[in-house]
Amino acid sequence: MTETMFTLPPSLYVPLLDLACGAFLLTGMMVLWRRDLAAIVRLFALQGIALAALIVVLGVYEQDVELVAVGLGVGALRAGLLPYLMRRALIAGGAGREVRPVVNVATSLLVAAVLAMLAYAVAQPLIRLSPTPATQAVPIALTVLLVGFFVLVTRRRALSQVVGFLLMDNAITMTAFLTTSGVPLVVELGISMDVLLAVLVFQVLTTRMRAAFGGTDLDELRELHD
Amino acid sequence: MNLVGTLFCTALAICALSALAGLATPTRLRLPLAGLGTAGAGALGTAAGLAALLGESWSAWLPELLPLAGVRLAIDPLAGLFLAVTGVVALCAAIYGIGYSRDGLDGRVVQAAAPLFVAAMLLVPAAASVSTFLVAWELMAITSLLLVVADHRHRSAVGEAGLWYGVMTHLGFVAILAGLLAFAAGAGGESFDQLRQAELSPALRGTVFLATVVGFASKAGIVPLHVWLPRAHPEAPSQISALMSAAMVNMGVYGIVRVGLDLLHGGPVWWWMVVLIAGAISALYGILQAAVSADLKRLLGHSTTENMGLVLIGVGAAGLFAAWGNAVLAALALTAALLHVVNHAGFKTLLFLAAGSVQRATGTRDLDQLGGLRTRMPYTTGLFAVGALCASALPPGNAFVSEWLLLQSLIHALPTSGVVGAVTMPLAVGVIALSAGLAVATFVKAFGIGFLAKPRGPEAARAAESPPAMLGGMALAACCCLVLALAPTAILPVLSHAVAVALPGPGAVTGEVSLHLAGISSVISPLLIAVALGVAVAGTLALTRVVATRRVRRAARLWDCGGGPMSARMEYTATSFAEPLQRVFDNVLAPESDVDVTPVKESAYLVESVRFRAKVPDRIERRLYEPVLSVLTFVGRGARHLATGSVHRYLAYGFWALTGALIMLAVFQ
Amino acid sequence: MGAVLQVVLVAVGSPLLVGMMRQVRARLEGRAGAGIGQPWRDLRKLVRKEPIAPDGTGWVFRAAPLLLAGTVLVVAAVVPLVSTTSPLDEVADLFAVVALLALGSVALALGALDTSTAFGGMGASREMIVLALVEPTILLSVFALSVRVGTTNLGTIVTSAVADPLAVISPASLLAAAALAIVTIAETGRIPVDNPSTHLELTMIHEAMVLEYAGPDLALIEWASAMRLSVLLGLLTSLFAPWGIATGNAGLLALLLAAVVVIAKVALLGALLAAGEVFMAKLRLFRIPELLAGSFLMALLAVAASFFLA
Amino acid sequence: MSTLLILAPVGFPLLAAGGCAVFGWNRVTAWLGAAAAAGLLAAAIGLAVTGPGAALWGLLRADALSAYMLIVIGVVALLAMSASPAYLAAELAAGHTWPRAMRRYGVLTQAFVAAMALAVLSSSLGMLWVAVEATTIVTAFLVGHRHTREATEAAWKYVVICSVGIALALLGIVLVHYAAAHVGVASLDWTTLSQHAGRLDPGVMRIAVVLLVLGFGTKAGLAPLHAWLPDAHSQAPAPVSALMSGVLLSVAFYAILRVKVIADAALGTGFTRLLLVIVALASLVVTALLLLAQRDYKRLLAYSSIEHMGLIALGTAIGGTLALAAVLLHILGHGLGKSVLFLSAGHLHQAVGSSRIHAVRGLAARAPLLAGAFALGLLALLGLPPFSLFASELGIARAGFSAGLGWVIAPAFVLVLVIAAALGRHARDMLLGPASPAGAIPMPRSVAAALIAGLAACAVLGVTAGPLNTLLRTAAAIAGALP
Repeated sequence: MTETMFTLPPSLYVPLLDLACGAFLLTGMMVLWRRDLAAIVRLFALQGIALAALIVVLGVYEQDVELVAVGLGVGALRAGLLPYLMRRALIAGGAGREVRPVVNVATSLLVAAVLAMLAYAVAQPLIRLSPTPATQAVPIALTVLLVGFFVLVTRRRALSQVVGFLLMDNAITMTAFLTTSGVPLVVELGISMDVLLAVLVFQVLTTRMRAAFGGTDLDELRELHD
Repeated sequence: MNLVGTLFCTALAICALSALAGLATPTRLRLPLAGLGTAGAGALGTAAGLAALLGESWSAWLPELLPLAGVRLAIDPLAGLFLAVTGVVALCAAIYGIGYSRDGLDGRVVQAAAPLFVAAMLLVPAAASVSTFLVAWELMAITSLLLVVADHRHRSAVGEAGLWYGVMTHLGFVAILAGLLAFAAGAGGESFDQLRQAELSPALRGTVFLATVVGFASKAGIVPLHVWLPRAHPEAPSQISALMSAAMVNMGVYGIVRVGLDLLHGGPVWWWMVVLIAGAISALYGILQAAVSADLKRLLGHSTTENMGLVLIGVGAAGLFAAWGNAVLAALALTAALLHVVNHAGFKTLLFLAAGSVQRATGTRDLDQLGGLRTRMPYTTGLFAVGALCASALPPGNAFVSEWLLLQSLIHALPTSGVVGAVTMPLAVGVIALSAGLAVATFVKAFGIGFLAKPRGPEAARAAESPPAMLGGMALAACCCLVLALAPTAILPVLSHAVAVALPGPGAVTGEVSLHLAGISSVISPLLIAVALGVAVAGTLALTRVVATRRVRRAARLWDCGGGPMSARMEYTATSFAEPLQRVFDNVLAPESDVDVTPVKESAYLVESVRFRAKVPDRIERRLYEPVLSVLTFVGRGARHLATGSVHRYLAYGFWALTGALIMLAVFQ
Repeated sequence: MGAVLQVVLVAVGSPLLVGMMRQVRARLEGRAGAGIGQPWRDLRKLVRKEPIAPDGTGWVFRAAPLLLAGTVLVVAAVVPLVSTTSPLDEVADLFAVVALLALGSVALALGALDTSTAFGGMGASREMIVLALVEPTILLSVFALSVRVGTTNLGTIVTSAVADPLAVISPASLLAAAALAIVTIAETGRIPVDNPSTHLELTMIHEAMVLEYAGPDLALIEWASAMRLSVLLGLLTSLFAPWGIATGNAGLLALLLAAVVVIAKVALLGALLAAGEVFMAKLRLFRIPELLAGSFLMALLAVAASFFLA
Repeated sequence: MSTLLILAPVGFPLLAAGGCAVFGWNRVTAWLGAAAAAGLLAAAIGLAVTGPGAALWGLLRADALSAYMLIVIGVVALLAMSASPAYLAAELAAGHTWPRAMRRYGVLTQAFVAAMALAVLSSSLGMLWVAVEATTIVTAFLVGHRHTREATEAAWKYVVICSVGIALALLGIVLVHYAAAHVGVASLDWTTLSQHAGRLDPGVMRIAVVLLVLGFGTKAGLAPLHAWLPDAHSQAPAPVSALMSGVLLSVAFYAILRVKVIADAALGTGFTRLLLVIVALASLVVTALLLLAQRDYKRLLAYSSIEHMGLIALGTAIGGTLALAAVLLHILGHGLGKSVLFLSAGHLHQAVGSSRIHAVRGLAARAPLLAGAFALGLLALLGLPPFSLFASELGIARAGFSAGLGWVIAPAFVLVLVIAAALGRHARDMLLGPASPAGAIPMPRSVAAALIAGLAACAVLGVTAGPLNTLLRTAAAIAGALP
């Protein structure tokens, strides 16, 4: 069965891999830059596509049909279903903007640069363990993870936080595929289920929040304190 | 299981049953059942302790109890002494409690916790491993805490006292825990036998000693860890006050002797200097506070600090002498200290119980409102007088004997003790003397103002004598005091067995009627003093009978300077009695007074009313504890900014922690 | 034998000592004086009076004079005045003696408090403060004296002083003597601590306590106070000038001789004290602690001297 | 038999959840939860007796450690579920809930218990992660049960912070998998991993362990991502708070226990120890600071949970059979004590209508039983005998000093002292003093029984662990095993 697969020569594999990773990183960084929530959701969808493409490229290179299929599944979830759900939430609440983030955009981008350096430094042991083109892209995943966390810390709208969380999740998935072509299938399924459920929970809570607080500005959530 | 073991285990079992009775039986049965049970347990504990003092020892290993550690018990003569003391105090207090608890203290919690408290106090000296000791110690703390707050509905000071007590006792516990566990870790095992054989570095030994001394000193009410004592002991129900003040504080002394002298086999001079100086400061500070206190039970609480200070002077001196190689004097000093523990237990039980009777009869502990109880509560008055005599260390009281022994050991240390001793010993003697003198003044005040003269307040005028159970408990304690006062030679030989556990060697005090000391030619006979005094008084009485021809006493008015009959408001009060003393020591006590003058509306020069308030605050509390408390409050208020409710802030904690950890990982690869 | 002699001597002689001291004072002040026997005459008068029970007083009030006199009698029997041996050797301990005297003061203070008058309370309060402050001095002096002997037994201390007369003029001993002298003055209520003949409430201590006593009770107190004075003066002489005291199993003649010597010494000391009082004013109550602190310092120095200069 | 026993702990609650879903919340189904918990407990005891086993093609596996954790879940769930019917009845009476929400409560609590049981039974790190994340999702709606502003806010914070933490843990798992794959073990199975742990790449494992400890630590309520805990625990219905505080935290910590076995083999004991010590002390400091001037008694209890998780982390950092046995005993003791406290706090909240400390005065005079349960629970949590937390804290301290970690134990216990003082002060304010005129607070028999049973169990455990001793030692040996 393997011989029927289309083989990807390394000369093509590495640029494709790098392209997907670059797109992944760029979309992640763009989330920090854009303020329009709708645009942020779009960027997230694009990142999902980049992630799916990456997995497919890996799968094709390793001639692993299962991996290609997983890649398509991931794409469907992260570029299709999740953005769809978010867009629905967005429509329900009326489009909004990230008006005044806790840390402003310019600083955020500079912080992101620092985070990228940190991710690069931290990822060295991971690369050293098996220096392949795929693992060399791990710092990108870690950068996006940290950026996602940063979005969570600094963005005031509920939806932005959801996107931040999903950025982290994308980054983790990417790390998984870059390092070992993914975790065992049962676990991968479970993880995807959980992410989906988490987003649904977020959506329900956003609805309730809107009902209770009249908006989704997380700064309003200050009633429980010491 | 031998005699000691049987008695001890039966005592514990009876305590458990009494607690059960206190918890489960109806109110009417509860008091006699729990009270008599506790009394029985006290009697059995005494018997076990005495048997152990006479040489029979017992040990047990119960691995099934206390998960992860097991319980190890052993009773040697030293433990036996403290068992016996606790037992007697419990016996007196429990009998008294049957009568005393009838008014509002017959609740389930009090009646169930009291026997457990006694059981815990019996367990502490019997513990023979670090874990067992700590569990017994904490059981003692928690049961006593429950009892201290028993009366919380009526006085807001009770809750405050409970809080102070709880925190300070926990502080002490942490210190003991750290010390003993470091010891056990160094010794490679936690049973006391293993600790005895341990060979530790001097630094670790010093740390262990210092940590445990801090913990034990806090239980003994030693300055500056005494702040809880004058709050908790007075606010507890009186039989509990007696148990705490006469039995529980002893455990602090027991701990220092057990750890410092027995387990660590003594140590360098500086250890014992710490103990001695702490003891000296406590003795002076305690009695000064007592001397100016107008609250009867608070006064007794401060006096406990004083007496524990005296005991620690003895223990510290014993350690010093041992460090200097003078085994005979060391044994004498320790004998004096332990005898003082016993004596203090006797008279403090009596005094607290009597003070409880007064509180029950009058509803107040304020000496400024008391007086005139001599006619209304004759037995209580007589019993309190016995206690006060003993507490003021005058012959023929019992504390005189132990202080005499203590002074002998200090005085005769001088020729052998080098420069440190030459500086320390005279000061120690001065401290003991001054505290003895102030103790006399204090108890003259307590007895003279509280019981004699005329009632100063309406409550005191309505007082009535206590029920028989209470009188019985007090009388028992008074009998113990008298025996100790007149025949200390009866218990000194067995006491030397306890001393030998900590400082091996022959007994320091011998004699059947008079006390002969090893190596010192001083000698005294308390019995003879009493007899001589009795003969002299009888002789004088006979003489006056013979000489004075007119026998019938005529009632006469008091000398009122011709100004009309005297009223209670003209009497000297406890505050006025202590005022000169307060003036003499005002540098130490720093009394505060506050005068409010309200002028008449029309003129600023005409006074309508003057309000005067005077207070002697605890200076150590003010200087040492209040700053700490206010810092903590400030920090606590400020710390609220950690939890402002902002989800961004909360996430940022994690973000910084993650990046920080990652940076660390990147730097230290 | 010696003890009985001492008790008789003290019991009979003390009022005479007081009378003698008053006479010395009177003469120095240019008065004729009432004569040495006056205190005895006063006692006789008081004894014949009717006993009084002031309102609201009770057994404490009545027992106090008895206890006061009892303690002094015991002390008189055991301190070495005439002889260093006492049948009550187990009581003849310096601490015990001091404590017994304190017990007498306590009894009187309680008796005073029992009267419920302000005078009584005031006197008791002041007496107790003096007592408390005197205690350290006494015990430290005892310390200084006993260090060289190795015991606090009075007989032994005095015997060793007799055996080694030069030790008496050592710095330790002199300092201790000075300290004890001040203490004696304080304990016996003499000027400058207290004025035995005042009835001004601002100043009095002892007299305030006994204000409600009358008749035989008062007689007992006066007698006991006089005995206290002579016992303390006697003790002072025995400790620091023990010459002539009978040691060991002395015969009757030696005892009588010793009695004559002690009477002379005490009379001399009393006369000196009385003479001193003439030239001195009573201290303010709150200056007394300063005096006692001074004596404490001397006692402490005595102990230090006994160690460092030994 | 073994398979059935392993499936039962997950199956019983799921059946109960189904029952609630189908029949709604009524007088019979209200007790289904308690029955399921009892079944779970019985199965757990069965597992403890029969020894290790596996089911579902090795996806689920039970050893002594899992069995012990199942017992903890069973016991606390039993307490919480027996108090549930009365709690919900009172909520319904007060208009805070409605039948649909009650049905949802019934379903979700049972799903919650099932997820926890699944977490401790899963044989691999991945499954464990899935189960733990599932608990977050299920409990999110339980925290938001009341639909008020506060409840929604608490739920949001809970989900966001826990999801982030758990995501970090996921990255850690990915890295472990990477390291394992590199030595030819493409599996996340515990036993396989620990067999090969010695060969895992230390550089990768270090990052992985940091992420796993931070991540699972979040869910376990350890600093620095602890802040969700006071909000969530104070807003959730009392029985859910009891479950969350009493077992959910421990179940999350169970993951750290499992990870530590592998980490110690791969990195030596020093690394994880340092990490856990820092986290533990940070948690204790946070608790001490925030309890000093605390104003809300439910948050007070929540912070106390952070404290205890800190102590548990400290014990785990020490390692060794004694410390780990103490940690396990502490988990059970804390579960019992904390559920008693949350149940009584819930009852108090229903009676008083406020969770402010100053709203409660003179409780001991007003409601002796409730105040007694509250006070004894607090004493238990302060680590006083006869309650089992004394024995476990003592064990931790003993092991710490023996391991040369006295310099950590001593400051930790000073912090515990500060915490005790703060708790004592608040307890004094609430419990002591004259009775307020508001009158007595009636207590349903089922709640009273749950409170007394919990306290009694905690006390008995402190006196003697009895048959649990062997299980504790075996489980501790598994958690402290070095290959």
